Amino acid sequence: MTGYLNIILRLTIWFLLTADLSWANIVIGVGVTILLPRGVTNVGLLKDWLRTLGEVLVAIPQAYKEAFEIMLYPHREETVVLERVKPRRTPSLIFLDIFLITFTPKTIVQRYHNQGWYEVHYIQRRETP
Amino acid sequence: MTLVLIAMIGALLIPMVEALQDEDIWQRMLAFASIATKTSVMILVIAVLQDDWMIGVVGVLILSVGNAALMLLAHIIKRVDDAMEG
Amino acid sequence: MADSPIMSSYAYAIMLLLPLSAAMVIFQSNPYQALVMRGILGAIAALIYAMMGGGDVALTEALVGTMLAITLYVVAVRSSLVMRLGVLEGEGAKNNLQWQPMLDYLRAMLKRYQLRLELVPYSDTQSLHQALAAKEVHGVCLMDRTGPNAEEVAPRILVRVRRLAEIFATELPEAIADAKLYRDDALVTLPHSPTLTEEHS
Amino acid sequence: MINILSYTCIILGLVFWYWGTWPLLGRRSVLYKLHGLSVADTLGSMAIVVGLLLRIPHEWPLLVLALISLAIWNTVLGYVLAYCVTDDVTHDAGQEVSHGG
Repeated sequence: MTGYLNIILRLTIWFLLTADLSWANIVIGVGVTILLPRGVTNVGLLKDWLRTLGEVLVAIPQAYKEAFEIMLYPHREETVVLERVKPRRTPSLIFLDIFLITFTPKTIVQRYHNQGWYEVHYIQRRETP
Repeated sequence: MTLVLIAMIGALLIPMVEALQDEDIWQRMLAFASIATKTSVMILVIAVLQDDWMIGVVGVLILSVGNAALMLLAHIIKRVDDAMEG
Repeated sequence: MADSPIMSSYAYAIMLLLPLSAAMVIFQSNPYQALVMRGILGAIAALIYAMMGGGDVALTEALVGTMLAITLYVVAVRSSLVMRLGVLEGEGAKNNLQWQPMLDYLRAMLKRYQLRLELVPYSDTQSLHQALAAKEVHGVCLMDRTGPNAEEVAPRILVRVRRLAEIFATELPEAIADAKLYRDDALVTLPHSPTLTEEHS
Repeated sequence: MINILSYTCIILGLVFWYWGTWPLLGRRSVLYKLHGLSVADTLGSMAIVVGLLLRIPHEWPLLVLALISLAIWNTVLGYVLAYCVTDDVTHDAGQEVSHGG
């Protein structure tokens, strides 16, 4: 599954970069994509993948919403919170999770513990009640 | 569009001043990261302004591969800091 | 390009940033800070080249001048600016009052010269001397017992690099450690280290 | 119409840039500044690129690539910088814990 995603990602970058759908360009792109080395990755669940990719799309407007929130109301408090990783996560899904958390402006993942915890750095308007 | 570019130069000055005044290396790394992104976006804006799409391709390429050195530098500085402190 | 509309006022404003960032690179004494500044300089240079219409130059500056150069420099700086000090492993060598203050003092002193201290443990005095002779380490630290009392030790540092010996001779107080220059050919006696012939006994 | 929309996006991006970069000059912690940079460099730059995309729709492949690389690189860079700045200290039991899910 991730192997296919890898190839699709590379092909997307190639076609977006060259913006050329001629026959020769397609052959070059597919050839380079297959020839480039790729690491061995675990197979994740298709359902988890689709849901996480959907969350990425949702995250973009949410990120803008949070940006407006912290612009309108100053957030001055900083806290560090430990969050549990959802079960059955492959490394690439964990990467996507970290990406999602860090993408929104109020939260940044500081560190990932191997026992299944994220260390998330929050900014807040005031002390936690 | 020229006004936009002038405003961007003003925004670029802020991390430059920060890199000048702050002695802490991590604050300077932040300024570097900010400058790297800002210059690439400015290259894109200039490409649209001049209607020269070759420059636009250069801007996209710099944007997509240019930050690798920054990450390597961050990791090595962290290792060296740890070694200095013992 | 000189009379084209792009060479208007803001172009000069951006170009002023280039000598500014170049001066920032030059006046850094810490090599890592200078590398960060080099990155800033590279980013601004790429912006100016692209603004002047030289897309290929800008791409080369960003990829080679910034990315590759910083990578190579960081590897070179990290592997060269280090002093490897051979020490004895085990409790006997480290379990005394002078060990930690001496290390702290050495680290602080070397940090002023942008050097970092790396400790290389060896099992006994024999292999320590062999490592110094084989140039595996830049210096060794020996713990000499001054008397039967176990608490009383006199740390003795032998370095094989002359510049390091000069730094140690001028900045390291005798109370912390006694520093000497070590030479392979023991026949050459240095004026300021009269005891080095004893090291081969 | 498209022009107005494009200018709105670019000006919004510029406002983000200034707002997020301004805390750099202050004396806050690196992580706090990183939140501001996340607003400025990721979201502001993305807004600017979207504004450019509205002006020249025929160059969409490259600009979409620019959007993707902006989002991914800046986010990963934020994580790497946050990782490198904080020390690896084990937190004590007094830390508040929330079970995300």
